[in-house]
Amino acid sequence: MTARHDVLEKDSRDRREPAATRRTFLRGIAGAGAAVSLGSQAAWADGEIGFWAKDLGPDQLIHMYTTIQRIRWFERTCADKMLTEPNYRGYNHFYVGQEAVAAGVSAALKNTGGIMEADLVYSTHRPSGHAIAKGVDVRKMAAEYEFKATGLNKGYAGEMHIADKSVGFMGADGMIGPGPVIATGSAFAIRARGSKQVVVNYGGDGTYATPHFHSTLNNAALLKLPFIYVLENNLYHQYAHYSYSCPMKDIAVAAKTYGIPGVVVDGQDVVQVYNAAKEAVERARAGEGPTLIEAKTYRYYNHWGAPGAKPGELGAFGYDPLAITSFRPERELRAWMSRDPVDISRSTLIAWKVFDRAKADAIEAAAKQEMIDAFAWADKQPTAKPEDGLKHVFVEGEVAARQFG
Amino acid sequence: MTARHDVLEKDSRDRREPAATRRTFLRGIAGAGAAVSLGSQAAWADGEIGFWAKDLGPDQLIHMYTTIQRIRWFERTCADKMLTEPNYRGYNHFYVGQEAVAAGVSAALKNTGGIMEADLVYSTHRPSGHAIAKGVDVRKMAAEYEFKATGLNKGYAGEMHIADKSVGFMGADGMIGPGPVIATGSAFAIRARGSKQVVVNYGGDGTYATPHFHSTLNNAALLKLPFIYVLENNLYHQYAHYSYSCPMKDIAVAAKTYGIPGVVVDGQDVVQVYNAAKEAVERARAGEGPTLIEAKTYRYYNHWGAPGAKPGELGAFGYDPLAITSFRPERELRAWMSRDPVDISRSTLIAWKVFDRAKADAIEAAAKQEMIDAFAWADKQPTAKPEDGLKHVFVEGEVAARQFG
Amino acid sequence: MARKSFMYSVLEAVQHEMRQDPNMIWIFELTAPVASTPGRPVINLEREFGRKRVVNTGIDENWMAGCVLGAGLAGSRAATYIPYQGNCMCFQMLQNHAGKLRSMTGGDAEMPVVFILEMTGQTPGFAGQHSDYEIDTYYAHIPGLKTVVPSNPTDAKGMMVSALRDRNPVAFLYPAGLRDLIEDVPDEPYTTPLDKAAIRSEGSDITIVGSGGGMPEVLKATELLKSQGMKVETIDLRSLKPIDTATIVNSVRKTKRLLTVDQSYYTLCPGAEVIARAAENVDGARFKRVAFPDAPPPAAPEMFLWMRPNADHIVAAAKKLVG
Amino acid sequence: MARKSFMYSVLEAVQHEMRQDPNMIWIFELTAPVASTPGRPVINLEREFGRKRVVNTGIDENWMAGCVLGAGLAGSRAATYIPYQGNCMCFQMLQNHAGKLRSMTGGDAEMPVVFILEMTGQTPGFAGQHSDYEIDTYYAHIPGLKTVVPSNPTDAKGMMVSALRDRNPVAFLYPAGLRDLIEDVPDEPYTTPLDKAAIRSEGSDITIVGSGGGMPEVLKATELLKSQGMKVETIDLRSLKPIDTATIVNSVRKTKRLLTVDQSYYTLCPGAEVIARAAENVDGARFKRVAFPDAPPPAAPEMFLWMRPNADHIVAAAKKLVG
Ligand SMILES: Cc1ncc(C[n+]2csc(CCOP(=O)(O)OP(=O)(O)O)c2C)c(N)n1
Ligand SMILES: Cc1ncc(C[n+]2csc(CCOP(=O)(O)OP(=O)(O)O)c2C)c(N)n1
Ligand SMILES: [Mg+2]
Ligand SMILES: [Mg+2]
Repeated sequence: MTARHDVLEKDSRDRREPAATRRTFLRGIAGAGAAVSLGSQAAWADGEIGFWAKDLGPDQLIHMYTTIQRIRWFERTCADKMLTEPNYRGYNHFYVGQEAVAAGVSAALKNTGGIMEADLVYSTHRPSGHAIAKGVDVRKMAAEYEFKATGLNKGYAGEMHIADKSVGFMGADGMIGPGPVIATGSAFAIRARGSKQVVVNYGGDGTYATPHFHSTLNNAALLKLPFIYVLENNLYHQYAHYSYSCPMKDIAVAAKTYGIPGVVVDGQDVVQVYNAAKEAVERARAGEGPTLIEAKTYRYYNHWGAPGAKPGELGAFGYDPLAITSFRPERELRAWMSRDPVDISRSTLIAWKVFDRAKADAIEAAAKQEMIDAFAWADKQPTAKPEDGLKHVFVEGEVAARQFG
Repeated sequence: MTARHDVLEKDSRDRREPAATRRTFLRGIAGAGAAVSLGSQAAWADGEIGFWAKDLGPDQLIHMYTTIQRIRWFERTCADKMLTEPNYRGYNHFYVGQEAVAAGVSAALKNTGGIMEADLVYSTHRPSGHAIAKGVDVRKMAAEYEFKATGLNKGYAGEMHIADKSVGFMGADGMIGPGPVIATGSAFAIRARGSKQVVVNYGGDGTYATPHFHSTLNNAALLKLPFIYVLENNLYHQYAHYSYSCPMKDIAVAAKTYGIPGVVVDGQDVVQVYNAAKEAVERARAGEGPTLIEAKTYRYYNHWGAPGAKPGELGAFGYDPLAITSFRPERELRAWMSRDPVDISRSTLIAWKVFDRAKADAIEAAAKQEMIDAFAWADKQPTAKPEDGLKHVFVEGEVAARQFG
Repeated sequence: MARKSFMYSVLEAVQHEMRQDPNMIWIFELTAPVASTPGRPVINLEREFGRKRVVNTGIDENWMAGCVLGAGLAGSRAATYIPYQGNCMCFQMLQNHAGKLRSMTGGDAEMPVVFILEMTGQTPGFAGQHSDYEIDTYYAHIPGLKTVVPSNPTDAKGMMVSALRDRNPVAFLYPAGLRDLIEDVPDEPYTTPLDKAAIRSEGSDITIVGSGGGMPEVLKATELLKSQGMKVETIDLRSLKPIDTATIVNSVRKTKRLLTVDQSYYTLCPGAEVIARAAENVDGARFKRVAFPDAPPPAAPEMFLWMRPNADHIVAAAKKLVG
Repeated sequence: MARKSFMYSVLEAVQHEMRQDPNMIWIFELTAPVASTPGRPVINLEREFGRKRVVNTGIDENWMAGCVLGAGLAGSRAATYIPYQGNCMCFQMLQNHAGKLRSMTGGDAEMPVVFILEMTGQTPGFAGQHSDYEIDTYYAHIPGLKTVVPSNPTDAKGMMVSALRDRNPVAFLYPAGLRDLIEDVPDEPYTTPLDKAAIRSEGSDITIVGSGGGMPEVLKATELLKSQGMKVETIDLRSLKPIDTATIVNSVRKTKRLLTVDQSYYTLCPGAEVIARAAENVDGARFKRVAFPDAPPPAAPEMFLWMRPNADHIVAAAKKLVG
């Protein structure tokens, strides 16, 4: 039940047997109130559920682990800067705790070739993990978070709107609702032009209650679009528990209305996520239509920024601003941290003898260093030129300054 | 399979046994492609499904029949005016064929006492039937359809926006989507103030695909609102079959997601509609939350106005404007006309010995005369004063004329 | 060259572009993409290009707009025809996404899409939601979205070709009240600029500025006034974003009298912007607006037709301003 | 009398009205209806009135707006606080329903409801959707909806009491950028008219008109200009629908110089309407606008702060106009 503070800290769970580890997860899921669809439970009982990800070689498995670590350390580096450097201007909706979702999904996608060839990913206001897993350059991301002229989006985006078409990362979108609708449009275009791409849309539990949720699934189902809705149910939207906006426990059951598969998956286990994504991608590429995947997961920080967090430590505790209707209990957070996606992927791969602890540590250390370097590089980049604010409104030219009268 | 042309025409089906008649309906339902939920079919098989509406006395049953006839003749009178009087300015989205839905629903409601006491009904772009069943004055309606200054809404509304708070008829709304959302707001207010009212929202099969459909049912379910969504599935929105916008056969199954009852009912049989409405109303009044009722029904005219219709004849045939993606087949219309709500209610009540044929004919004749008189009265009413267009923007005063510069 | 309606002209442009570009899609709802005109083949986009590229949907204009936006972002040109009842259902999609995504991504996002936004036919008797003419203002205030409102079939075709070839999102307002206008329109594709007003009449006494659905009455008034000896310079805005300031200002510098005509509600109608731009740039001019009152249009034709600006109103206002 | 923030002042008004009227409801989403200020009790509407009357919902601002509208139609007073991210999600509900239902029903429908529409805090770094200031224009163009935009806690409280007691629907724009303004506000309820501009400074050299989130910089510029000897008449619009034409026109008749200041995008900003009304009514005046360019606000503070009108810009523009 202790949080991992540092890569050098020795975690006793490394030595656990994978089977035992799996049992722990299952208990954890029950304990933390997350649910797994009956279908999967039955499959688990049979003992063969593709859990072993037989189609993935060691390199791919290690890549998934590396992705998780890179996301983790991009964010921890960012959090530490926010907590310790008063002049740091960046901010973040931290993804820490959910890394296995993005890592597992992207492992099932084609991440090169631009918008006409890559699989396309639509992200949310919580984009770092989705972007890194899709292959976005972390140095440019770090620079963008600091609004630098050489940032991924030249300082126009900040964290909330980063995009990089070249790897099929269609962008963060700060609005809750419209993103999935727009994503189905990309899927429509793909089906119309007959390319083999698929579109993944990430959305939180908060997206369930939006009117757009219905539009998205209904049209995707009617038109059999190559579309996958990865709903990351981290139990909260801002500070409201999802039971305030959703009458059922598993959001995935909404898929039934539309006659499409609705899958609940353990979002802390990258292999489980990969398996579900893989199946959905194959379905989509085969022209069989959309899938709704609900990943049960949790974020270790608060909705936005790093309030309640301490430099060098993982997670944010004790921040409970005035008058929040349903603030999460600390023990809920601690329970979820005991099923950490880093630990799970690490011990799984060690148990499978894909790598040993030394290699796992080395990957973590490299990821940490990469991110420290990325943020250092970002710091040194030039800031935006004020007048450039008149650019990029339209493809061509710039608009007139009007603030001077 | 012949259409009823006139009250005086002798309809052989009057002499049928009710049981035979019921069998005919069931065959009709199957033949015309409409569906009845498994639940109801099982109940029918058991032979006891509240079909006999034991809680209704003869007066109430006769009232339902009378309502059906009044709606029918309001509309037929209007259609004949549109077809024969070149200067007639009114128009209508005819409800003919669907009368049993509104008649059955309103029979389960309280229709007096204004917005603080009556049950409230939200209507659509197809309001005549809903309004008449709720108790709106037909003379004022007829005058409103002709934009008269003394019309129900002083000529501001025309057909598409008629409203009469005094009987709890909250109004037609020409937009597809928002109405049900607004209706849940009334239900929220009712729950908050603790009055015993319920809110009924009518919507077509076209409303299923709107994003508002999800908002409506989700919030009504979450907040356990005294709310009833009567979805009149007449198979088409404008000229598109509902299968173009809905992946399932019974829209009522959407209720499952929200954990509320979803009921499919034969919309041609006023008693069936009444029974379903009654149950939903009781549920809502008891604080047990919303119900979605899908009434399978059909309209005898085209979407709007009377194209394809002939004076004095029922229904519109052969109108197939250029390039309509899925125009309804004539035999579909004729099949539905063979299960006419007027005939069904009439033969049911005769079989039950609630009235005899002479009484049934007299009611029809009176309804017809009432409507002829109403439209004649409306014709003679004064037209609106141009300058009054600046009124009723706000509660107080009027806005400035701007068209003169 | 043949006589064509607004809709035929628009669909001819779309058909040509869709034949050139096998990836281009079209989403429709009520108005099947079909048009005919004597002597020319019937255009039926659904039949010609098939339901993978041309599809009707449920009643969800927000999805329609989002769909073409997403298609554009994914590299396919796309257009949708939103019926007038839904032209504000999709408002947020254009306001917060189409108009901002290029800027928010520092130029990464590209949206070669056209939103055809039908405005009501303003048919007397339809009332409120079904007779209003107001979205010109809402859409023209959005940055990053080109907003145009052609007023005749010839412009409609040329501007549709330009809009479809533009790499920016374009809101193409279609005043359905103009659906009966028929005129000779060239058969081959041609482009008409999306940022230039058209001077419909040259004169030195007064500048009259209108747009879209109001133009037929503006042109009628222009003829009436000219027949009475007034030298009228009449401008059809055509584009609301950007507005062609130079054409307006040059004209008002000459005439020193500016009358704007709108069927949009008075407060914040496009004419307000036209007057403001002229007033910022020309000293000593006089200004007047004719517009629909700040009231929803009532159903009764007596009220509605009295409220909607017409040629008589324009003539009288022009005389007041010049006299 | 105590020092109160904008939010405390607004909730004090709401609390008072909800105590008077046991039927009144309040719908919220992100911003729990809670406010505190030193020396006064914490206001918590949810706790005080219970979740039957005060409830948070899912992320569905269109439902929130529709809900209070339906409550109002059913005879219960109602208000909702729409967070800035959703202030155009509900646009159609206000534009096509709240604004038109009274007219469309010939006066049958009554909507004693208030939509509090948060506008962004315009925080540098948030970009596009999270830094824009634009809805003043969209909402002010709607007929049948009163649209107000208070610029300080005192007005906010008085106008909220008026809005809640009004039998018409009111769009109450709340520029969240003003959330740090704190001033002495009376404890007891009082009303402030919803249709009157406020003259913040009297003078004869120039009229400066601003509103809402722009007012602090307008007032700062006013002081700077006065300290340099210019006689500045400064007007805070407060109401955008209806606009208080008389106050504007009277002032411009006197000063013959009108400078408008907006944080809304230039094209069709409220200042355009103000200039048009003055220009229609006053001959020989000169006009100028300061506004946000027609561009979504970029994230980088360097760009954003350069683009947003501030006191320096206003001072320079005023000098150009008067000099
Ligand atoms: C339309 C809209 N309303 C409100 C917001 C404010 N908002 C930003 S993030 C958020 C919560 C989203 O929750 P969820 O979808 O569960 O994602 P998570 O933050 O948990 O990743 C809200 C309400 C918004 N961005 N857009
Ligand atoms: C938002 C919106 N989009 C489009 C329309 C145009 N329209 C009017 S009625 C209608 C069909 C409605 O079909 P349905 O709900 O099945 O009702 P029915 O006409 O069958 O009674 C449509 C599309 C509209 N009124 N509102
Ligand atoms: Mg969440
Ligand atoms: Mg229908």
